[in-house]
Amino acid sequence: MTTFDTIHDDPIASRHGQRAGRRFSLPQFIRRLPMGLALSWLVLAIAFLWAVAPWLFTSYNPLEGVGGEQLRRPDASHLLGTDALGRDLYARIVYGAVHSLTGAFVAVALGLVVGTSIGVIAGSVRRRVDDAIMRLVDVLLSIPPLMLSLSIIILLGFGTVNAAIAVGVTSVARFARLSRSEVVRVRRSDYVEAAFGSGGTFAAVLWRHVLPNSLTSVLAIAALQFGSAVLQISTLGFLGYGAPPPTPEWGLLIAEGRNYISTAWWLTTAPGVIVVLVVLAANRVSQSFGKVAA
Amino acid sequence: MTTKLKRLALTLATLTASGLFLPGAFAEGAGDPVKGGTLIYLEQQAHTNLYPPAGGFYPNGGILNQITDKLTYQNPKTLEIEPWIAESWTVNADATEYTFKIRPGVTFSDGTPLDAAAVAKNYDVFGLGNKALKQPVSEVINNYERSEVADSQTVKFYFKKPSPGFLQGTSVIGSGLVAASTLALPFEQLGDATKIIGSGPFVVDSETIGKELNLKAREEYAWGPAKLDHQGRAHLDGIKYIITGEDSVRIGALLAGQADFIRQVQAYDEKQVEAQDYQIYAPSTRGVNNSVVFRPDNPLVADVRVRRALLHATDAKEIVTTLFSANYPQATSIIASTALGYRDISAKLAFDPEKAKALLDEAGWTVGANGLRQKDGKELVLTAYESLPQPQNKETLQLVAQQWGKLGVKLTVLAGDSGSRIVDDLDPLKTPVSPAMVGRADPDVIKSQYYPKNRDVLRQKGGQSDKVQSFADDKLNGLLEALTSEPDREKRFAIAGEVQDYVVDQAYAIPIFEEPQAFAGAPYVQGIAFEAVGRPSFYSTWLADH
Amino acid sequence: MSGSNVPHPPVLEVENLSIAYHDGTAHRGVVHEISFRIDPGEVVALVGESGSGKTTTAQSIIGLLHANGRIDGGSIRLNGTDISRWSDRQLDAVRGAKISLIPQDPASSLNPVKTIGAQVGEILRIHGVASGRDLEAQVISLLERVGLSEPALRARQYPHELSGGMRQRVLIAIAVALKPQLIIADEPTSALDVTVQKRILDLIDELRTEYGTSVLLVTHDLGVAADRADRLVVLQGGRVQETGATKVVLAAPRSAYTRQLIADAPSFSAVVRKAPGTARAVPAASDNDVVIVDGLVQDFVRMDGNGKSFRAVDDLSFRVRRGTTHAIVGESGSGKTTTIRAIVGFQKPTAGRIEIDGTDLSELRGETLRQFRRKIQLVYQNPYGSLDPRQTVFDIVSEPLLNFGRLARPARDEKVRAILSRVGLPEAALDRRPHALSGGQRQRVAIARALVLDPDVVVLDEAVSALDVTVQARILDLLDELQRDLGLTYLFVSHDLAVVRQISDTVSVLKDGRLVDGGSVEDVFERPGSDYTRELINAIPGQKRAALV
Amino acid sequence: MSGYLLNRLGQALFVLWAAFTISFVLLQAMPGDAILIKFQNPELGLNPQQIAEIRASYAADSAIWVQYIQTIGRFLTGNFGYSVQVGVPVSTMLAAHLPATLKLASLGFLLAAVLAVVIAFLSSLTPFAWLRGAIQSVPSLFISIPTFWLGIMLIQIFSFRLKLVPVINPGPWQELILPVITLAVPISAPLAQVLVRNIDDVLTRPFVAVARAKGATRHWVLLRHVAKNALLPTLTIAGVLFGELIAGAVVTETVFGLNGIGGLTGRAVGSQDAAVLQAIVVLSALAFVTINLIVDLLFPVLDPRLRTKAGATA
Repeated sequence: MTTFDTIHDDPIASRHGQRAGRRFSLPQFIRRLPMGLALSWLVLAIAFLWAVAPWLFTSYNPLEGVGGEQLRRPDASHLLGTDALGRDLYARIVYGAVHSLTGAFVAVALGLVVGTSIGVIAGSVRRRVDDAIMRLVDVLLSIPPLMLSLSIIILLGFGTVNAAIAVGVTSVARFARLSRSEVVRVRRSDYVEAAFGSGGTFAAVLWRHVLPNSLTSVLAIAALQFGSAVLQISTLGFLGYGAPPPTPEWGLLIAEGRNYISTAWWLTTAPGVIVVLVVLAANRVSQSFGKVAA
Repeated sequence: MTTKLKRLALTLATLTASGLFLPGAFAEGAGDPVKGGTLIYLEQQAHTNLYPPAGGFYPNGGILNQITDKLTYQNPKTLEIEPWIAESWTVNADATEYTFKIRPGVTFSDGTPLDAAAVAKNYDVFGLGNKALKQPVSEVINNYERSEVADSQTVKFYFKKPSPGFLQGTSVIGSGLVAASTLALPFEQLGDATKIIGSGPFVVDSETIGKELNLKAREEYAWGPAKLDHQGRAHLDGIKYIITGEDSVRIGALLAGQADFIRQVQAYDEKQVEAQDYQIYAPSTRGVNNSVVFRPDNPLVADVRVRRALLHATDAKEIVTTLFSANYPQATSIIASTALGYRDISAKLAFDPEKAKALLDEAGWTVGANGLRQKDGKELVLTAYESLPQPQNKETLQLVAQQWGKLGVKLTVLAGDSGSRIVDDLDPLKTPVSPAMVGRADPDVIKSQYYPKNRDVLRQKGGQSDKVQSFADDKLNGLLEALTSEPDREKRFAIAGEVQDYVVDQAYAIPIFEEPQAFAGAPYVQGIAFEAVGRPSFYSTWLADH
Repeated sequence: MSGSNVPHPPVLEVENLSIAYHDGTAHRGVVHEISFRIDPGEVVALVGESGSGKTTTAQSIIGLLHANGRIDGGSIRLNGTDISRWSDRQLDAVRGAKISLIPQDPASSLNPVKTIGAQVGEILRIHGVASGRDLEAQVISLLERVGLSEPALRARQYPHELSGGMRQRVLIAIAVALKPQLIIADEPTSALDVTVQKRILDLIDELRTEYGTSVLLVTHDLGVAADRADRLVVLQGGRVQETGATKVVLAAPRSAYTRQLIADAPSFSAVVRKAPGTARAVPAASDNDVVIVDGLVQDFVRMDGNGKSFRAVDDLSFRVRRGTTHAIVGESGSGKTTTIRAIVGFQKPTAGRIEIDGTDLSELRGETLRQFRRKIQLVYQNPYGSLDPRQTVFDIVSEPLLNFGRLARPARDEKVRAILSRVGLPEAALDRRPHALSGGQRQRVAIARALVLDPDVVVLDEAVSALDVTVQARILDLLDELQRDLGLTYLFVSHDLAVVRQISDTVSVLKDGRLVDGGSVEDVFERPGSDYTRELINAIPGQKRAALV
Repeated sequence: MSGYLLNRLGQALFVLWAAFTISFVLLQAMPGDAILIKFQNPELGLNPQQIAEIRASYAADSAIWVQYIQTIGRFLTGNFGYSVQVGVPVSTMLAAHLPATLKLASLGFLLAAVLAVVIAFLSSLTPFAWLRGAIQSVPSLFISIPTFWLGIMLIQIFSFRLKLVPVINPGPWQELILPVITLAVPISAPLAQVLVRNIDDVLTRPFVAVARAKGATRHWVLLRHVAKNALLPTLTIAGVLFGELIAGAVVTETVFGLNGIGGLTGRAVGSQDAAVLQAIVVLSALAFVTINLIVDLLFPVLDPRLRTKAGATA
């Protein structure tokens, strides 16, 4: 089609009507109730503060319990009760933030950097190399991700960072596929051709145009992946591959607290709710990012 | 805890401690045994291998104890050895020759007779192993030489050296008798329960590997231990073992009425079980106590003063009161107070942080800037892997770590995968500290635990690990050898006491508590019995109306 | 055909209609108190450029405003009844039966996964007019009526198996199925080739006459409106600028805006931008030819994997003299885009020779090809897609200079500013991003980017097609000016013969990859050498007006 | 077409081989091995020499490349070897564990699809913006809950507190109720999100306006025009979801004590049962390539645009 585009549509209708009308009814919802987004940011901000300055939030020692104080119900002195060793659960959650958040961050960063590099290379090079790389990505996808994670943990040894690496590896394929398709999409655009047409070298065009324009949606996915990484690390804890004690990593708290579910429900419920809140907040914020980018 | 509960728990503790778990002990007032019904038994882990000497692993033993009979029966109350498949026996003076008279008319479930030849065949395998079939030697049999079938009902065993523990050894789960067809299978095929042919009151009916095992009662069974009240076939029609790994699911299912009997009840769940009038069973394992042992080959713990300091820095009482219940008595020796040959050496185990500090100072370990003890530029940082089968071991080790931390000693607790754990556990440099326990109602158990050719918990040179540089304690090994070959009972017990003193004097081990096997059962489950080290026997069990 | 003094009440009467879009707290009025009416059997054209509110008005009449659009005031009376406040449920009975729609883009206006027959039959089924065999028969007769060959086969086919023109016929069949009183034709031919456009408009006229239906023709193209409408409603910025009988408005426009529109519409334009006497003669081969295309053949391997190739361009030759404008004209699929992509070096020709300013393209590879790009620059059709949305105008225009990196930063800045002011962009635009610019401004940026390297040849690929007429006229003025000042050579690709006639010196007419006509613009337009060229010229809309004036 | 199929088969074989090789290398690199884990057991009292002998008897002492060749050879003849840990042939184990997982995974996927469709359609049909926002937040909530935690909670609430479904000794279908819900919840979330996005996307397309202009109601348009167009692209994430399904199955089966491949995987990793793990990897890679192949072959059947090549002109 070489004739008219849809530019003759009324611009306001096309710019606002279509987007706000149906496609983004959720943000519309948030905009009408900006509390949702504000709350999400608040949750993330608190989690971040917990990670950098946990001592501001609690005076209890998260690692050392008090004999005789074990398995206390939540009350005024122990907001969320205590665990089997008499350690304050709230303090453990606060001090655990740094482990969980760095874990998730490392996992996402690994998937993002490695996966995106693979995807960008695949999307930029000639078809044959692209095919070969994408077959390898297929291979990565075809191995059950959990098995891959467990194998990597066994190889690297237990620990927050190693668990994060194990989780991150499983998202490499996903990031690779996404970034490749984005790169391919961007490469087909007129402005990339125009950049070549105005004498751009391959590297220059890749750096100036292809990368910045293809990474937007990759970054939106990265924010989503952040929440998912917290969950995956916690699943590893459940399967007995979590960080070594007494690390108060959130996933581990949920996983270990589950044994007390009928006697001390707060041990698994409190960290569970925290994780749900943080993941929800991360999702909500990532959606709002996606909107801005779109 | 309400006073009522406290009293109940106390009673239970006394019962456990005095080994009062007799068949029918809880049947009081419940009327006559009811025949029939299937017991639903929730097991934490799947069985791994049903080669009888592998019965020390609780899931294995819990099955083997129902489907196999033993030559002798150890009375859990008196710990005396009583007749079972063997009607009578004689032992020569230096315990190198044992002669057993076999009860006539006993058959395996495949119809083959359990006679002297069958018994001889079993013990030849247990005592010598079978390389071709990869069947290993049983740890309860020491110095075995050969068997001799005198006649169809008489079998005689010869030993290279005195083997006084052998008689008790014939009563343990690891000595369950199986048919020739089972012994002919290579070791790896013995994971299949349907291939295990025994003579016990139950036979394997069907199995879903890793999930479920169904036993059914053997109608013609008529050769239970002679001194039991209950004779003839089992009361139950069958037992359904269901593997349920989640602690919360096992306990929840029991209390919700979906299961009748469960193994591995954690101390923190005891209260809610009792609150609903369900029964906690915590038979003692009567063996080496739940302890923390050192690997002196590691230079950090090579100095006895360091080990002794850590022993005095460990507050076993705090651990027991924080994490456990009255069913878990604080240790007073390296073996349980209900074990044979026990000697109370609690005075040597006292919690004394001041003494600990002094010992460390004396050994040259001074507190550095970061609060950790150091010497010659090295910090006193130790590592231990948690042991999954031991109750709340991760929590126990964390408490130990807390206690040692107050002295400036760091204990890192690892929860590794099985591969790393096993590989690292063989290397004293990587795991200078390790949790340890083993159950068996004979002083031989101490040798099982410490002897380099057996479990070798201290990791001596020439033992299980080729990573050990130099450590070996000949005095300890000599004592252990004497312990297993001293035919005289009193002298044996004296040696056992000496070993206990020696191990604690050397501070090779820090005993913490006497480990029971904790089970829970619905109120209508009657007649639960346990063999001497806490594996359940469902032979006399019955289900009251409910 | 005029219905000005018919006693019947009007089919549609729009009075003081105001519509606004609400976006959260934002509120933007797009239609302000407009009024017009449509009498039975009448064609009324709603004419306006982007942002005029014409599509919004049309959507409001059929009750399909976007979710955030709201009628703030006024009335829409259908046969005297105000339907502007009706619920969806009430409107469902009106839509399709009394008012129907011919949409703008036939390519996306049919459900790709349903057969043609099902989609035509659907309207009959919804309104309970027919079912079963009867329905099938009606569908086939409808398809036949709109001029589709083999209607029974078409009914079983899926949209992608039909050409754009055929699909628009299917949509017309749907629109007329229930013989509605009013058909809203929203830019019904904008997405079609000129020859197809004419046939479709003829069909709508024919059916309208036959059924006595009124038509609201929404269009940006004054030529189309002039040819087809009884009355015009000229909209600008959501307000009615002028309304009246077509011939009156065209002959004597009252508003300045209408006058501007008429002046800028190429199809009406008597203006020939070329100064007389410049290269009007058929160019013979000369040393001054800056572009030489000789026997160009371009084959493509089909992507469906059977390995067969198809020939997009077949033995094409032409020459362009320095400083002139050469137009390449053709409809979609004629191979014009393929040709210019080979000329600018984006794809290697299968056969033939291309020479730009003495350089044979076939010898260029890698770095030599990159260096060659300074000689020839391409301006794309779509200024929305050809500018990186993340770059500022300054980045975009300075990038080619960076690529050849000879200039120091201050010199570069100066050059960028100079070229931007040359193309008529304000200084303030320098650090804006494309989305903050209007369509015309964007195309100016694209032109600036092309010119910043001082190329000899600029290839303009439908470079003004996507723009509003008034904007288009300004860009054409600019191009003309630049050519005169800088001595540029243009290769001008277009489907719009009216524009081509205005600005070109020479022309090549392509059909199915072959050259069917070529030579000077005058020759080709006055004495077309092929039937096809004649057909193209006849299809240029606005000729009725030419006859009128 | 046959050329295409051959090409795809070649790719599938490559993926299988590579997955096999990668897992082989990973398993070899792990500390310890199945034999050590099983036999370095204090209950067995084996000394290092005996363990070495056992290793020799499993032929696990030969050079790695020899083992690699041998294992590939065995796999090619359909012999998956023996599980060191359990002591039964791997093929027997797979046969015993596969049915439960197939049932769980297919029902879980089905329920997830139903949940996703319900969420997506409810959100586009609801007339209130706040309700739509709430419904569209459900998938976010679903993916924020750890699967194992959900399973344990479901058991506690529905089995132990409300006593609606037994988890111990349940009937053949009863035993699937809670696990299927547990598995379906996290799987339904991405499906629902993609579906909501697709529906919103399709709703903006001109043919929807055309259908509305015919007088079709919102429901009519949603069911007859939007549904199929929105569902089709959802198929493309089937391959990705497969991985999640397996991961979910491991956790679900572990929580509920189901006897499936997932639980088996968990245990086999724990005991480094190489033969079992290799077989599972090959099996799941096979399932992965098959699912993707089926999806690719199914597309032309479901989408007429891919069925026939470009048709008539003008």
